[in-house]
Amino acid sequence: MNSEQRKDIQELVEILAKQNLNEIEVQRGDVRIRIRRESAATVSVPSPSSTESGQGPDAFADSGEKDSSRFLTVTSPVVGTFYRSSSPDVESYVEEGDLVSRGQVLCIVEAMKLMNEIESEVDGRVVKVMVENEAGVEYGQPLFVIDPLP
Amino acid sequence: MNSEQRKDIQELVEILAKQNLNEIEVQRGDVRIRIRRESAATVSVPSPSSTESGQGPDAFADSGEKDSSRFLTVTSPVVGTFYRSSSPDVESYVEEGDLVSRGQVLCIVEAMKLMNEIESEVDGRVVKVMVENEAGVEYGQPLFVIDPLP
Amino acid sequence: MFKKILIANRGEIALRIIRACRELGIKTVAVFSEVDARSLFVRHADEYVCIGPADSALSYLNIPNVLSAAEITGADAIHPGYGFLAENAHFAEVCESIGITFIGPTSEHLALLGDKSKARETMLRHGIPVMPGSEGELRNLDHAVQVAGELGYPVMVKASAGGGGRGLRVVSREAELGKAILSAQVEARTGFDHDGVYLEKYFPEPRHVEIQVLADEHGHAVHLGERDCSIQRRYQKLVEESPSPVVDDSLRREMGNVALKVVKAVQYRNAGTVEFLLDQNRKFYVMEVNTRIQVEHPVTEMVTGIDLIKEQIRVAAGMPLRFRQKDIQLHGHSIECRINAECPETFVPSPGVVSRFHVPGGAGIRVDTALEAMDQVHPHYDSMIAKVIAHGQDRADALARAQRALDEFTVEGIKTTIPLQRLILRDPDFQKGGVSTNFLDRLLAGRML
Amino acid sequence: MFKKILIANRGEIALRIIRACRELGIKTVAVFSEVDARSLFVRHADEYVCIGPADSALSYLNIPNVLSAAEITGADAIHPGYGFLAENAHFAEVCESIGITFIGPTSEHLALLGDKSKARETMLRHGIPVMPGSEGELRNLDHAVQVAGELGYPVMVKASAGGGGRGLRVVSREAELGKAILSAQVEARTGFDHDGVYLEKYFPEPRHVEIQVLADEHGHAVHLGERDCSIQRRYQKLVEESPSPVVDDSLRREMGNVALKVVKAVQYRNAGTVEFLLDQNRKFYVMEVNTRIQVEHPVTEMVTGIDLIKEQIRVAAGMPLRFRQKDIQLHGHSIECRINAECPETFVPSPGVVSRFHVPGGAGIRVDTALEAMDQVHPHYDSMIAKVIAHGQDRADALARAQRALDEFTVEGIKTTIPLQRLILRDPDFQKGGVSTNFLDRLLAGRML
Repeated sequence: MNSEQRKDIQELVEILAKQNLNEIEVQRGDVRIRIRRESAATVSVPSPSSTESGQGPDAFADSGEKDSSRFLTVTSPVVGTFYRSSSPDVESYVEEGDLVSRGQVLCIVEAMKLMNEIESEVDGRVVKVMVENEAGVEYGQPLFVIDPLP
Repeated sequence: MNSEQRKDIQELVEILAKQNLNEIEVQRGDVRIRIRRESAATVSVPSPSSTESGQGPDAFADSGEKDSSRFLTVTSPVVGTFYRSSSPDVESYVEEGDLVSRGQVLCIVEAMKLMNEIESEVDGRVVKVMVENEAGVEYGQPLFVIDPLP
Repeated sequence: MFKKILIANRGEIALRIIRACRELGIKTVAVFSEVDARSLFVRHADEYVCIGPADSALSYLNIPNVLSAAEITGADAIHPGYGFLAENAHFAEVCESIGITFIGPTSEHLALLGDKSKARETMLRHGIPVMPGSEGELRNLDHAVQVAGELGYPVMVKASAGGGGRGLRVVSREAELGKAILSAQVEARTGFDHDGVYLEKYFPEPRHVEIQVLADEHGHAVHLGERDCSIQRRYQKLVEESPSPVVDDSLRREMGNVALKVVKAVQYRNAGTVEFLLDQNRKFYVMEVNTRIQVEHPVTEMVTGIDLIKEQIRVAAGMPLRFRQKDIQLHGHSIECRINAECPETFVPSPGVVSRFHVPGGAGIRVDTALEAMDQVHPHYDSMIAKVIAHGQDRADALARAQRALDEFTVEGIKTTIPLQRLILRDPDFQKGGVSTNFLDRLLAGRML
Repeated sequence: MFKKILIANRGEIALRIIRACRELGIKTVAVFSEVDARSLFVRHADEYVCIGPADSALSYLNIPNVLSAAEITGADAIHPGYGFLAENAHFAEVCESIGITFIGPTSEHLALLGDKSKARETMLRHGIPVMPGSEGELRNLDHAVQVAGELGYPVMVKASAGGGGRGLRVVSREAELGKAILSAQVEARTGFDHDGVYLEKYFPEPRHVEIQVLADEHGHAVHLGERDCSIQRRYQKLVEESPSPVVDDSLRREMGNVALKVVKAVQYRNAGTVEFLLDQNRKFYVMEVNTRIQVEHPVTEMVTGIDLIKEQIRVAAGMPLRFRQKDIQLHGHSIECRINAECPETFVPSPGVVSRFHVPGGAGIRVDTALEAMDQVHPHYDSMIAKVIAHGQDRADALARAQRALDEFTVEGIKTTIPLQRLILRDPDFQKGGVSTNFLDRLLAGRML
């Protein structure tokens, strides 16, 4: 969904709420948007509008979910600094394409001098490393995409 | 969504509200808009909220249009006081059920001591008198419903 | 006190007046055109009467319909706001004749002060400094040379019927005077069908500074300090502030005294504004007297703590002013930014449906608007949709708050002048405070929004 | 001055602090829980970091995550707002130890003043009038009889571990004392598993009046007048005003001096509030000292013109106060109404989607809120969604404006306490100004909304 469509939906939701409608459907070419609610109380979809400051709170909410059902996203359980290796002069714990086993350390997230080792919860293959080494990560931020072994 | 479509939606919402409909769908080329609401009672086309003073801007918007296409509504061209007769001790110009002819005086709207005679624009039958004698009327307020002769 | 006031206006000023009435416990009647039926100002009134179609000549300027609306609702006073019927002496006169109080000065005041040359004569007679210039139109070149010599060059040749800069010439030497008069006459004859011209002293970097006055029927009058309205585009004010960054206590006292002299000269009453041109040498001249509440009145309210609309109503009801000059103190600094529904680059009006409307709030911010999300901005009326008014401990503080508020203000669906206002507030010369009425034209000439 | 401040809070106070930072030219970092990702306070910050799930124990109270967020964004100070970590001495201590400025008093102040009995001892030692009562828990009946005799009847038996009215008995004669202590002990043991009780003097019609203080690190301190917070329901304030309708200049000076004595006694710094019980004979006693900015701080800002959040930030950055006691003047009157997302009759929280949200505006009205239309009110957090703050020339004027603003305030989709606030503001006893903390309970007992 691109930002234009998101804006359209936001607008339609506002119209729906304000005019007390139950359904709006708009079709233009091959894009069709339909919004429906049962009763006034149940509307939601407040998408974050204004932020011009780049990477918004939702930026990574979408990103890991390309065709989600199969892949597993490893997210950060804490706020801190992301390290791909235990110290600058050694190799990364994992690279894209590596096979990992359940319990294997994928990275470290350092928070207040505390080194939190993040382990894989499954056996699988690292499809993507989502964060640059030494970048700050927030709670729930996707760190790795893993393709679990069947 | 461009401003034209936004305007279209706004207009459709107004029609929906005004005509007390539940659904409208419009298709032109590859643009299709559909709006829907469950019940007529909850339409919010800003009915004059706070006001407890009764007769609001929308109050008479609905009233004359029961099965509108056939009937003709005579509205007030000025703001003033509605009189059904030329003076308190004479008969009303017209009663419900009367046949009137084009140019016949239906009532007087007095504004700033000026007596504005309101005439029928058609030959027809007075179906309904919409306003009490001596009531204040605003611009555009329906005064009579006339059933024109074929 | 009045029982019910009809507001003969629309938009933010109508809502402003309705709010003041509510706070005073007075009932309100809104009058509205067909396209305004759903506006906030209508919904917040106790009663409302449709007075005509969108075209304001047939609705908001329709005197019989406005007065009939007062009659059928039993209103005992009419507040005209600004614009529309606010300075219409005939309207005020009819109100007076049918026993409805016009909240403003008398019809005589409107007639006298609305006639520029009569007003000028009156002020001259009372020793009030008016704009230096010829008395009436120029009779011939000799007359022009004599007057210009008295005024001192540079002078301005102005067409009596002119406006918006047309029929206007600046002359810096006697030798150029004859040619300038001829060409101004040609332009005036073509544009306005009347070739009378007059002379006025030319000020290269003028400031527009005005003094707010309040007067009752009992002979009391006060001034409430000044507003600096030097940020203008084609005589339309965009940013106003109080106090002025170039007016100190002694100049304020001097200008205030002149303003009160004007009040006394014509026995003015209710709220009014004496507009001055202030030159670079701190000399000032009365340009005109505005006989109504002004768009920019909130900045005065913010620094004085006095509600000007409520005082207008009290004075119109015959009550004496509740304060004297010594009670009036200015606290802090206030700035108002007018937000217009216009393209900020071309100034072309931008009517339409406002799909999103989120106004700023918090400490030191007041927003006067009658708009809400999903409302329509109509092409029939003035394009001003909101006023953002900031108050702070000093000018820098007020400016910072105004900037913060403009950054928070979200309007979608139509274009607004918010980006231009941001540009003005961030301009270093404006921030220093030393700008003249030429500022905005220069900024616009060089800007990149 | 700080370059970047992290705001360890959410909702209206987070937005309040972000606005102050913007106006001071300081960058901001918002931290937020997953359900707050789309809130206004997050969108208005320069940077934002998710610190946990909805449960505040795992997010807004999660000290490692809050501090890590400061570390990865390079914030040099943290503003805790009110609630959450604002009075957590451990949090302040960790901030100090890692070189991040905690915007508030020192961790020692938080520890000392957060411990009621230690704070009481300190104040007694400095001759500050505290609530009359037993020193510590009662040892036996003889002890109780002796203390009660000294205090004078009626007295209150209070459970040390009690709260919200439980474990509390009013005793008007010595003969009833033993029985009351026993029954309070039983209730306390059942409810709180600790049966220690103490005695306090009983005041039948107390008022809650508090003094705002500001102190810098350079030994300067001022008080900013009082706030009257007598309109409470179960110790939760609902309406606050400044000045108090029952405090005159001389009482204000007396209470202010006591508040400054508290500041001096503990060498307090930053913003703080000394809460007093004021009895019917104009005698007052310190109840406690609040070591943070308070919800009701805006009424003080409105009457003093001083931005308390900005002053907190300046003082925390080591700057000296820019004013002395003589510079502090109260102008007009201000009233704050807290709007909670609660049923106004049962006080049951009412979370949900706010389908319509139109805040009041215009002259004399300030609204502090971080909510906008289509936002969700979450059940996980405090139910306060907005504060309506009115300012006027006098109390009647401020009340009229507050009433008008409440009438304009439109919230749909959830229930709010707006109808209750309207009821309070229209109550004749409240309007007269002479009510105690019992007022609201009596009003609720007899009301029909």
